[in-house]
Amino acid sequence: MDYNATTPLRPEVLEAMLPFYREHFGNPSSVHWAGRMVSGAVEKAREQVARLINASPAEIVFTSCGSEGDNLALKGTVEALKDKGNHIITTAVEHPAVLNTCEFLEKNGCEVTYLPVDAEGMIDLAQLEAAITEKTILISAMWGNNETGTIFPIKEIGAIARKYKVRFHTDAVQAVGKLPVDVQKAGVDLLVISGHKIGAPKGVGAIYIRRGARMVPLIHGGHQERNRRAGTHNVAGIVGLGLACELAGRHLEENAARLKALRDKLERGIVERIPEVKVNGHPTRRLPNTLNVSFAYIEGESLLLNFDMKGVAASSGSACTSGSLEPSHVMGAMGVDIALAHSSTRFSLGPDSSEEDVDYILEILPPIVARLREMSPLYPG
Amino acid sequence: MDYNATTPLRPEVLEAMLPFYREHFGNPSSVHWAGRMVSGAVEKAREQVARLINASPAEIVFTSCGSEGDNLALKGTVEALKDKGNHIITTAVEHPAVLNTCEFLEKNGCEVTYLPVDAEGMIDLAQLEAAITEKTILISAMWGNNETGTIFPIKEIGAIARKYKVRFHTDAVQAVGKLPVDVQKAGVDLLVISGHKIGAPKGVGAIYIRRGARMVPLIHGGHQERNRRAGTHNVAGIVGLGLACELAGRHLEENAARLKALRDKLERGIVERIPEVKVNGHPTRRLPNTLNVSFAYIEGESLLLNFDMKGVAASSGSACTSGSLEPSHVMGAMGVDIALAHSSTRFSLGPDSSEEDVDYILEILPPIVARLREMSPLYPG
Amino acid sequence: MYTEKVMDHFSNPRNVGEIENADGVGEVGNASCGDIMKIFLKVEDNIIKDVKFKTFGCGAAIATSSMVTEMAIGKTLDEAMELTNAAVADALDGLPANKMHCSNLAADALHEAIKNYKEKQGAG
Amino acid sequence: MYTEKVMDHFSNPRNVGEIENADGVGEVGNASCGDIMKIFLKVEDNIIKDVKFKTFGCGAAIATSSMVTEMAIGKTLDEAMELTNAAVADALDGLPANKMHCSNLAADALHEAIKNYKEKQGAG
Ligand SMILES: Cc1ncc(COP(=O)(O)O)c(C=O)c1O
Ligand SMILES: Cc1ncc(COP(=O)(O)O)c(C=O)c1O
Ligand code: FES
Ligand code: FES
Repeated sequence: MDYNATTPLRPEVLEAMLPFYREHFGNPSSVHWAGRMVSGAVEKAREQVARLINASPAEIVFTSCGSEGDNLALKGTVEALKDKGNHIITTAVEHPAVLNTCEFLEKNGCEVTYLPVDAEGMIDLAQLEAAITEKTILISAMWGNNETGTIFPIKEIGAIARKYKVRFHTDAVQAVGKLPVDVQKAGVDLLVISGHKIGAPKGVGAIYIRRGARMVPLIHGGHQERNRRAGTHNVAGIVGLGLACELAGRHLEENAARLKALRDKLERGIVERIPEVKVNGHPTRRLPNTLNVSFAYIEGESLLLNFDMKGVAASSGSACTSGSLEPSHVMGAMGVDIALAHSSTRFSLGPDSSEEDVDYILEILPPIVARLREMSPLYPG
Repeated sequence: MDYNATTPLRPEVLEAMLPFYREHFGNPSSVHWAGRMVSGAVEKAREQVARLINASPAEIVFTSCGSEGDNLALKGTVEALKDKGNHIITTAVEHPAVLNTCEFLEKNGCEVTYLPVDAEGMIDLAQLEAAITEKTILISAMWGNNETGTIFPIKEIGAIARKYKVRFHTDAVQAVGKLPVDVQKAGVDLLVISGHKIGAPKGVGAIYIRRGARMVPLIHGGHQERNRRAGTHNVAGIVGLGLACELAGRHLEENAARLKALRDKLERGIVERIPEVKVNGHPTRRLPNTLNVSFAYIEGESLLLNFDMKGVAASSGSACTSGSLEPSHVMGAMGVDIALAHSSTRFSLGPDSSEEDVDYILEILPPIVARLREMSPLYPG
Repeated sequence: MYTEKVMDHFSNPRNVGEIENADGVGEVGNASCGDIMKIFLKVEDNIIKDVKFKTFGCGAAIATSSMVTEMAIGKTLDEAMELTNAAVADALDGLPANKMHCSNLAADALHEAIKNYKEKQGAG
Repeated sequence: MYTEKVMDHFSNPRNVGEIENADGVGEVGNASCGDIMKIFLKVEDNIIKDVKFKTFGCGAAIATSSMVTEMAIGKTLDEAMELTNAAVADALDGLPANKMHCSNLAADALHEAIKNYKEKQGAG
C-alpha cells in the first residue's frame, strides 16, 4: 500500500536482467564482442521505453534515477538556454528533486516562480500564463503528484508552453505506468521516468528529450547516450526498465481501472467508518491508485508504525522527505491546517494490491485510530 | 583481457544482491518495515567500502558510476569553494569524465591547468607545485591511468596539496582493487570508485568525501546520503559494491602479484616475438594488470577485431572513448607519434586471467600482426 | 530504526490518559516538529504517586512519554526534577539520531507538571 | 555492429597487395581519423583488369577497400569513376553511422588511381 514510494521488482523483469549479470558483462560502448552483445540489449530497451510514451528511441536518455532526470532537465536547460533567459516557472508541490534544484538555481542567478495550488492541489492555468515573461525558458510541472495523486492539466500546460515557445518539462515519475502518457499529445519537451516506480529496479531511470531540444549534460565524460549522459551504462537495470515499460503498457487502462475501483472502495470505507477524516487531493483528477487521508488528532508516524506492526506499509508525506521534520510542503501549499498535515497518510496501491488488502486495512484501521485518538491531547472526545 | 574496461560481476556478489531484488524491495529512506530492512544493508555496504580505503562510513557517498563521482568531485567543489577561487589543476591524461568536466567548467568561469606528462605518462611534481596560485581550489589527478596503467605519485601530490591547503581529488577508478588504497596515507580529500571495475555491477559507484570538505550536490532533491546525493538508492547495486570491496580487500597483494607476473610474461613474450613494438606507459610505476603496446604499421581497431574473432577482448584507446575518432588523448599527451598512437592496444588482466590466456595470445598474435602489416601501406617490410 | 524497548513502549504505552483533579499538569510543544505532550500528576508527601500522559507525536514521542511516566512514579519531586531527556532516551536503549529531539518532550512535560504543582501549592 | 558482409571482407580481404609497374596508383588519407589507403590498377583497353590495395585503417576501412576492388574489376574506367562511397557501403549491407566516413577512403582512392592512370597516359 506504498507503491508510490517504490514497487517490488517484477519477477519477469529480474529474469530478463539476470543474463546481463551472469554472461553478458561487456561494456556496450566497447567495440569487441563482449561489448556488442549488450549494446543491442540497451537499444532494445530504449525502444521499449520510447514506445510506452510515444517517443522515438533517439529521444530517450538513460539515467540512474528520477532525481537525476529532474536535475538534468532543469540544470541542463538552464545551461543550454542561458542566452535566452533565466526564468523558470514551477509549482509549489513538485518533488524535492525539482524544488531543491530550483532553490539551487535561484542561488545561481535564476529566477523561479512557484505557482500556488488550491485546496485540491490544482494550479490555475491563467496564473501560469500570466507568470510567463520574456525571460522564461522553462515550465516544470509534474504530471501526477506523489503525495496526493492530483493530476495537472498537462496538455493545457503544453499548449501554453507552445504558445509562448517556452520549453516544458514534466516529472512523470508517478504518472508513467498508471496513466496513458503520450509526449506528442501532451506537448512536453522533457519528461522524467524512474524505474523503481514501475516494477524495474532502483538505480535506473530515463529522460525523454525532444529531438532538437538543446541540453548541457549533468554528467560529462564519455560519449555514451550521444553525449547527453556520460558513464558506463547500468546494462541490467536498463534492460529491466525496458521490459518494465513494455509490461506497463500492456492492459494499462484495465489495470488502472482495477486499482481505481479498489482505491475508491478504500476511500469510501474509511470515510464511512471513521469520523473526522479529510481526503487530501483532487476528488476526480487524481492518480487511480492514490489516496491521501488526514486522520484528525493523530500524528502520521505513529499511525504508520501501527500499520507497520500489522504488516501494512503506508507513508506520511513522501518517503523521500520522511527524513525531514517539516510537515509536507504539499499539504502546506494546499493550505491544509498544520495538525491535519501532520496527520496525513498516503495509501498507494499497486499491481499486487488486492480486495483482501483493502478489507484488511478497513478492519484494522478503526481500532488503531480510536486508540491513538484516546492518547491524543488534541482529541476533544 | 579487457578488465580495465569492465569486469564480470562476481558470482558471490550477484548472490548477495538477489535478495534485494526478490524480497527486500523497500526504500531505505522510508520509515516502515519494508524500508528499515534495507537501510541496514546499505549501511553495511558503506562500511565495507570505507574499510577498503581506510575511510569512515560517513565519508562514503554512493553514486551511479565513476563518471558521476568525477563530475560531483569537480562541480561540487567549484560550487562550494567559489568564494575561495576558480583555478583547478589537473593532468592531460585524465579520464574524459574529468577532462570534459573541466572543459565545461572552463566555459563557466574556471581556469584549468592541464599538467603535461612525459613519454612515460608521468607528471612532474615541481611543475604541479609551480602551477598552484592563490586562486587554486582543487588538484585532480588520477591514481592509475586507465590506458597505460601509469601510477601517479599520489602521496607526494597529497603532500603538496596539504602544504598549499588545496583540496585534492583523485579518480581511483582503476587503482581501487588493484593496489592498496589508503585515503589517510595518501592525503586525498575526494576519491572516486566505480563498481563495475571491481566485480560489482554497472550502475553503482562511490565517492569518498573527507569529513568537513564542503560540497554542493550534483543531484539535488531528497535527504539521501546526508544531502550529498539525492535519488532513491540502487540498493542491490550498493550491496554488491560493498561485498565487491570486501572481496577486493582480501589477498589484495597476492592477487596483484599474480597479475603482475602474468602481465610481465605477456609483455616479454610480445617484445620477444614481434619486432617493432613499443610498450607505452611507465616501466615500473604501472598498474600490475595493465599492458599497453603499439604495434607499428597496424591500426588498433583492425587488430581488436582480429582478436575478437578469436575470442579475445582488448581495447584500443579506452573503451569509453572508442566512439570517438581521435587517437587517444593519453598517447597524444605522452608525445607518441600519431601512427603509433593509432596502433596502441591495451591488454588488461583480471581475476579470471590465466597463464593459458597469456599463452594463447602469444600464439595468435604473431600471425595476426604479420597479416595486417602485409596489408599496410605504411609497412616498409 | 527503533529499538525493541521503544517499540514495546510505543505499542503498549504505560499510563495513558488523564488524572481528574490532577495535582499538577504540564503541557509542552515541540517547536521543531509541532508535536504536543501533556502530563498529569498525583502527588502525596512530595512523592509522585501517579502519572498519566497524552501525546500527539511520532513513535519516539509516545515511547518517551510512556517511559518518563514509568520512571517518575515513586520518585520524590526533587528526584523527578533531575530526570533528564537523555536519561529517558537511554532507558529506551537509545533513539535514532534524527529522533533525539523527540525525547525533549518527555522530561520537559514532566518538569512543567511539577512546576505547576508547586505553583498551585504556593498559591494554595 | 558490423554486418556479416563487412566481417567477411575484413577477415578475408580480396585483392590485398601491390601491382608492380601498376598503370595507375592512388593514395588517400582520411582526414577525420588519419587512416590511409592505397590502390593499384592494371588497365587494358580502358577496362580495369586488376586492382590491388593496401590499407592502414579500421575494420570498415579494410572491408570497403576489399569491396571496392571487387566492384572495380572488369569495369570500364568511366564506369569505375561512377562508383560512389555510398554504393560501396551498400554493397557491404551498410556500415554503422559512426563508420560511414570510412567508406570515403575506398571510392576516393580508386578515383585517384584512375586519375593517375589518365595523367600518365596524357603524359606518355
Ligand atoms: C580512470 C577512470 N575514471 C572514470 C571512469 C568512468 O567510470 P564509469 O564507467 O563507472 O562511469 C573510468 C571507466 O571507464 C576510468 O577508467
Ligand atoms: C514525483 C517524483 N519525482 C521524482 C522522484 C524521484 O525519483 P527517484 O527516487 O528515482 O530519484 C519521485 C520518487 O520519490 C517522485 O515521486
Ligand atoms: S518527530 Fe515530533 S516528537 Fe518525534
Ligand atoms: S575509423 Fe578511420 S577509416 Fe574507419
